[in-house]
Amino acid sequence: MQDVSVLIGGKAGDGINSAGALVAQLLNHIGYSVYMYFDYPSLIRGGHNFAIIRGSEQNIGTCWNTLDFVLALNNETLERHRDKCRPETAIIFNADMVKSAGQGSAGQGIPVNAILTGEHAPAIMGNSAIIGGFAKAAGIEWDVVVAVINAHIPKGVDLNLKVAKKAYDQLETVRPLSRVQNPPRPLLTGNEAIGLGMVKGGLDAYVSYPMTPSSSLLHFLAEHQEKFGITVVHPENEIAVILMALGFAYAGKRSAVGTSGGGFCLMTEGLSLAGMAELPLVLLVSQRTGPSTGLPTYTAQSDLQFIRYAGQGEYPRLVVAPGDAQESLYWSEIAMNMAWKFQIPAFILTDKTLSEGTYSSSPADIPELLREESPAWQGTAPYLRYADAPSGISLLAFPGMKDAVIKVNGYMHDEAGITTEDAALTIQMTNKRLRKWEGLAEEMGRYPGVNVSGNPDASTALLCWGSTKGVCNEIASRLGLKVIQPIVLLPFPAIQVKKAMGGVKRVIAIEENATGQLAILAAQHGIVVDDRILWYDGRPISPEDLLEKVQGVVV
Amino acid sequence: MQDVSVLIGGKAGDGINSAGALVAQLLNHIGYSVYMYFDYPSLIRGGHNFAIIRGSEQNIGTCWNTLDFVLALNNETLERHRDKCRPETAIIFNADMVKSAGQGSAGQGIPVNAILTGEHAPAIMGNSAIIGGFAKAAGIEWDVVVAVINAHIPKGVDLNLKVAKKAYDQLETVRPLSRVQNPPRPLLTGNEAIGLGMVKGGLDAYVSYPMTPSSSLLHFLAEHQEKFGITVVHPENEIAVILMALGFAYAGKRSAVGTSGGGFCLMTEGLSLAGMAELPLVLLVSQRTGPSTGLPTYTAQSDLQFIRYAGQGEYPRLVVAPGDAQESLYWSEIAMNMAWKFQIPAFILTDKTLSEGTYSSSPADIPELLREESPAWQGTAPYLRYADAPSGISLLAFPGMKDAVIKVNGYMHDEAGITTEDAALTIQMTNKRLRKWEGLAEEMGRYPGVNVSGNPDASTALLCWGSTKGVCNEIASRLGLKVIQPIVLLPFPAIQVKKAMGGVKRVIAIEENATGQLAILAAQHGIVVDDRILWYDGRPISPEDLLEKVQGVVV
Amino acid sequence: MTGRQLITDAQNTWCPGCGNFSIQHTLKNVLSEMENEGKSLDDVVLVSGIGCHAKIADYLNINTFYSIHGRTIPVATGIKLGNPNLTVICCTGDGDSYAEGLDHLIFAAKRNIDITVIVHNNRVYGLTTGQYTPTSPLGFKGKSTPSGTAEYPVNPIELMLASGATYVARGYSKKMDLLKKLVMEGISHKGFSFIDVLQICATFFPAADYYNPRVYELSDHDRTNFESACSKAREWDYNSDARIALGTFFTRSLPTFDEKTGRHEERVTDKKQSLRDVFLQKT
Amino acid sequence: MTGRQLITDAQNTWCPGCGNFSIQHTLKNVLSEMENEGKSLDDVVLVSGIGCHAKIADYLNINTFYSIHGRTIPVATGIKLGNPNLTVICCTGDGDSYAEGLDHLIFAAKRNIDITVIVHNNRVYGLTTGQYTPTSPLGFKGKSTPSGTAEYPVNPIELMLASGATYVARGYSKKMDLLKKLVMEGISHKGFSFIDVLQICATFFPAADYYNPRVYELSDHDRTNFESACSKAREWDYNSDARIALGTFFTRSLPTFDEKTGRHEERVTDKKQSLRDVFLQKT
Ligand SMILES: Cc1ncc(C[n+]2csc(CCOP(=O)(O)OP(=O)(O)O)c2C)c(N)n1
Ligand SMILES: Cc1ncc(C[n+]2csc(CCOP(=O)(O)OP(=O)(O)O)c2C)c(N)n1
Ligand code: SF4
Ligand code: SF4
Ligand SMILES: [Mg+2]
Ligand SMILES: [Mg+2]
Repeated sequence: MQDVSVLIGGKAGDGINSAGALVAQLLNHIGYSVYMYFDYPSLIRGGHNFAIIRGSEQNIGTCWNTLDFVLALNNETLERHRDKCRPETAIIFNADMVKSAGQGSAGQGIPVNAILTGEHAPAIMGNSAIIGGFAKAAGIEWDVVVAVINAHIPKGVDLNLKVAKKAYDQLETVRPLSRVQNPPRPLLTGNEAIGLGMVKGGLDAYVSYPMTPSSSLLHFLAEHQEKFGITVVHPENEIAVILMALGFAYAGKRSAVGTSGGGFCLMTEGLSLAGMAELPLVLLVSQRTGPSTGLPTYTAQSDLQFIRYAGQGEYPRLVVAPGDAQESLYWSEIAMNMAWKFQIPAFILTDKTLSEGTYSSSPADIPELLREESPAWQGTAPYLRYADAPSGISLLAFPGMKDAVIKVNGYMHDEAGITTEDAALTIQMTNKRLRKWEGLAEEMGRYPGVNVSGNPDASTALLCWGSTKGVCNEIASRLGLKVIQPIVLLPFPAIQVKKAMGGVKRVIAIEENATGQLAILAAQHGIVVDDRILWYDGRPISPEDLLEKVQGVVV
Repeated sequence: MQDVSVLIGGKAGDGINSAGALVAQLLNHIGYSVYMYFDYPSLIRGGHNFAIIRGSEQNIGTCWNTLDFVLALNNETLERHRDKCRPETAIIFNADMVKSAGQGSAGQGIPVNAILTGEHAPAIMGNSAIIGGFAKAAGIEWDVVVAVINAHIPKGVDLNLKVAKKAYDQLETVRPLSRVQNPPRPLLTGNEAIGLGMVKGGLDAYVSYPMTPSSSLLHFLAEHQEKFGITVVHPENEIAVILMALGFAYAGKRSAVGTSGGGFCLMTEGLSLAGMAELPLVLLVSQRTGPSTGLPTYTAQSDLQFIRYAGQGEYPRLVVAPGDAQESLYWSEIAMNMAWKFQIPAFILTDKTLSEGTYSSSPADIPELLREESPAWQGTAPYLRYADAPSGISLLAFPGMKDAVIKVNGYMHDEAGITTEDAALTIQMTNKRLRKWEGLAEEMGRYPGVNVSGNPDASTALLCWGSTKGVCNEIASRLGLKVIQPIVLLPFPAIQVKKAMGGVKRVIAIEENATGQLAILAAQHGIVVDDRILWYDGRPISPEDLLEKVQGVVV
Repeated sequence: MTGRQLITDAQNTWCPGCGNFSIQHTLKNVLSEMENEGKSLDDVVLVSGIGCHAKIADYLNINTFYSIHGRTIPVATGIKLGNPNLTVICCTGDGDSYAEGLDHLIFAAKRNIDITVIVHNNRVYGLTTGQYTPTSPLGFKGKSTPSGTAEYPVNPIELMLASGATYVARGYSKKMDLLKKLVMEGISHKGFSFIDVLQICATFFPAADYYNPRVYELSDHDRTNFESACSKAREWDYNSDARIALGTFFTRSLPTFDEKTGRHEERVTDKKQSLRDVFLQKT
Repeated sequence: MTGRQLITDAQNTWCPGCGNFSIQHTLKNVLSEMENEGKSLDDVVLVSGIGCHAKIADYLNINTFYSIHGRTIPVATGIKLGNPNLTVICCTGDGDSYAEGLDHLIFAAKRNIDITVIVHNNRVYGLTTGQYTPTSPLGFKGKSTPSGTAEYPVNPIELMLASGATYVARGYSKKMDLLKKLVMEGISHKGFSFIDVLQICATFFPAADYYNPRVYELSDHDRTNFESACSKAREWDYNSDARIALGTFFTRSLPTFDEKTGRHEERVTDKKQSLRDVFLQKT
């Protein structure tokens, strides 16, 4: 099976992320399924950034620590990643910055400055030389380079191509990649996929304050706001964010917010208001290493329990944790629809690995605009915003509708939305809100809320969530294990998970946190986790490490 | 056994709470153990306020719905509480507002206006007439009235006494109370007890933004700040509250904050900072009915899970939930000491019932000032704020100390407190912080973290927490059941609870929330709860209701 | 709906003599006048915070969003951006908008979002029983400051002028005709309107005897002149003894945030095609 | 400690050409000068928020509290109240203190707490890669506003004057002598000192070519005159083209919050007895 790993490294400011994305597109255009991981510290210039781009015949979501190609923009790249190189690793380097690829390495230098000077090209085009050189070293046809640069470097296509061609012509093909018979597919980061999914689900307004690793969704939606016909607002802070979003929802617009742990803290009071006032809202919470500011550009899965219970009082909520870009797109749309159908907050819970990782998706991912409606008021006055119903769901109306007096209220309130302190009404309205859990659980039962993969007959299962899907799948298939990945985390799909547990004797939870948060949640539903592999250095656990850990447990 | 219940009711603004406190003091001064519940809606004038004061030979913390005395400042009081009256209930009323006590009731009216006019006393002294009348009706000696008014109405003692005496002389003794042979004891609200406990534990600064039902602690500490030698600050909002408190802690001052659910939401980001920066802090969170603004002046126990996991990332914390004023005093001191010993946030979790309820305490409650210290730095430079240690606890130093460079940091950091993004250091420092759980659990094992009462041989136990202690104890002793009340909720004292479960076959959790939050927590530690009695109308569950519910479950 | 019953059946629980009655009465009159002039009250939304003032959301029979303490303004901003055809009015408290959520007030002014903010400025936290607020005078003795505050008050008029508010006025709950005029003006003003209303709190800050002899209505004042608005604003600093100007300090016409932001919705013809385009661009 | 090594070993990660280097250098010089004048640096605390600016907490070898985004000022306030003998300096960003935590800045000014706030005002969110901040000019194109902002900037100098700050100044990272003078003045000023520093962000807002020809140092300006401070403050509104005054706009002497609040500690002789008294009063 075809499988290739390319690392590109340099300093922050060298454009490693975009150069990596071009490498990913080259692999995409020769038919590979692609996954890219981007690693960077929290600084703007300098330091060390790198991306690992992996291409494979099958869908992937992780990178092994064995490299086929290293594209080194500086010496540090070679030094830092030498442990991932084998003798046959092809090293391509910027000859202005790196003297040699090191002893016994198959290295080829590109005289970037000379090329740029020759073409009168600006420094910013240096990476095109690297890309061109890589394409040649990997035996990728020049046509493919042309197609990729055309599609993905909007400015100065011709000059970029000239620069790339110079490097292409100077290098030799050392590790030719075979083409795979797939058409190129859209490559999406997790956050882009979430944005598309939200728009599919009817998004009207996105409100967000920048916070890594959620910011790229703000940037993506801001960039396309005119095309998508949405309003994007970046207000003074996260408190304003959630309350503006609730204002949009009240006005009849579908709104979503995005943040990470620290910003989410500031939203919890507004969240509880949404719970009491039964205002729909979608929240992207993209996890990073905590507590507090922690490692702002590194990953974690340590906010699940916080999100489960965030905000004072008790009220229903939906939490979905997709495992890759395709799932992000699919479940973000569902989150939008369920929030509005049940008039509840719905979370899309991701992490840095997923939000900023790049994945191959499938054109089939955008079939239709699917907007599910909450039942609407039919205009028969008096309108009762909180009319009780067996489902707990009241009819919706929005300001501007004739004769509707729409009163939403964060106090305990009666059916009309007027404040009450009455004991019996308190019970009635609390029950009304909490009854939505049931309908929601039933509704979610209709969706594939639990992924089951790997060996169906295995007696050992890896239990995982979110972005570790990719690495777990790969290790499971190597060891003949089953993988159970609940995507819906709340309401917890206990029945589906238990069904998936059929034949399983041993459950190993894999989580990127220090306390085993999914294991705790599963245990509460009677699913016993036998072992926990917990990883919390901010980096996604690598297949090698997971393999070793699983073998340590299983043997 | 002596047991008496007195209800006093009127409008907001009538001073029902302070009049109730005087009734409580009268009972206290004739030797009774006292409990007072105060019920009021969220408004300033008008509406209906009432207090129920119960006196008993034994320590109590709940009120039965059967009244011996009703002190009615208006008609509404009689109407609203008629169901709690028996034919023998003695009714004393303000004859200016109430025409008669109702058919067949033993009522005596007090001509309040006439008395005030006669004595040239201001309207504000009207309640002294009611108090005087009650004392007479209850056969309480005049001396006692004099002692209580002297001690508790600081202004205009003589005139108040004259007014009271007039009523005293006009009324007849209808239900004489026997004296109990106890000296009078200090009566404390839960919040006052917490304040005293904090000061015992070394409090230097209290920072708080008003929010019912925590505000009365702010008021109490502000009132006595000069006496206690503490600084009390009421800043612009709750975000400022927690960050100022962390500033105090950094400067070497013991600080605490107080709030309720909505305000606590705004503190969660600062809480996570405390977790990462290992800054000690004590937080009073007094629960009220949620979600959102909910019922601001009514009770609930619905924020336990939120507090357990609040703030992004994972870090240790202490949560104690005292059950009455004595426990509040005792555990608040411990919370202060543990926060500083382990350099962690420590929660005192109460609810409206406890915070604003009044209880008899014991003079033995204030034996000593007990300040436990975290190990202090000895001045050997270089100082490392986060020096690793088996216990996870680093030596403390404060700015101003010679040659200490004290760097606290909400980023992931090295031992010196300087930001790091290193993977291995991330694991090391995360482990350092999380290891404190162990020492904390061990340390808490030395305290009586679980109350066990009732019938030690019972096979059925009531599992409860916080302010329902009182009602559970009473019902258990009536039905011959055991009561298990964990006071320490985090780290959960599973061993102590399991020990208490010896011989118990059936566990009934009693909680004032809709989802059974303690039951969930207990179940996570292998303690199976068989039945849950959940009460969530904002009122403390009454003994009658609990009796009925427990009988419904047990039979 | 015409001739709508403007007051709900909810029981009113303000103290006797509370200035909130006057504000409610004023709003009721303004609303019926708007209705008489052909405006549909279906298009009006009132947003409130938490506090005594906020109970007005229960009492007025119009669309309301009874939000949380300090957050009136971002909610109102979201509503206005969500549907710019709505008339959005905020009833907020001094604790609400000068303490807990002051930043939102300043940003609303800076953005010139077309909403009208009425601050029920009783200079005290009413509902939580009388603590000082940012406009309480220096030395105010409330339950959290029993020996008096150590802080000067802020001057919200000055702050709003410095923040770029395009309509800035001060009313008084005992001058109802003027108050009505200001609220009408604020609502018709296209852009951010700010009205600080000196509202009597009968229970915790019964300041009528202080205000009555000092208040006067601005006249001969050029409300388009920023400098003189500033000096009028500074005449009384909410602390020291001085004449207290009522009326409109400043007004100015500028494009509004809601005009400039959003409304992309109306420009998109085929959302499905847009989605497909952006998606396929990633190939 | 005398002659302390003022820079830590932490690797500096600011971009080449970043104005933060100048601010750090300035602080370093100020600190050694203070030390030379006999002040113990053990009594100095620096508090920072989160952002590029905030990294200064790692770089300076003094007591630091590296806090969270927007919350520099309440932390500093707590430290100063906790130990009024400390000299407390805040290094904060424009995103930090003019957006996320603007309210704290205004309250610190209002209270006149004796801390010195240095705003690294690069008019952009540096660390999160270049979104607009409250001082970015109208129409600024950042990643969250690709077609330009729809908001006028705030003028922090004006806002601070309106909030009661008792020392208000503006520096520029390319005028280091002046900057040093302002920081020294700010620290010696008893009360709340505010210094807005126009800091060059080499990557996202390289405005030196704009600033250089426009900046001038205030002279002939009566810094005790509030009115003229206001008009100087308004000369440049962080948006339209104008001369940009640097230096001290305003200063005034008023009792500080830390003087007036707290220190009860020192007055209590027998805490145990106090406790017993209050407890027994409840009998
Ligand atoms: C986050 C939060 N903090 C505190 C409170 C408690 N609280 C309710 S109303 C109020 C003060 C209201 O003061 P103001 O806005 O001036 O309104 P007023 O009652 O004076 O009209 C406070 C502090 C709350 N509801 N939410
Ligand atoms: C609550 C919260 N929201 C958002 C962020 C993300 N964040 C980190 S730094 C920053 C902006 C910093 O801007 P500024 O204060 O101007 O500092 P600069 O980087 O420009 O020096 C943001 C939004 C955060 N850390 N915390
Ligand atoms: S407390 Fe004051 S503001 Fe509140 S209702 Fe009473 S008078 Fe009005
Ligand atoms: S991004 Fe700007 S502010 Fe941040 S380090 Fe670089 S130049 Fe300095
Ligand atoms: Mg008020
Ligand atoms: Mg900045």
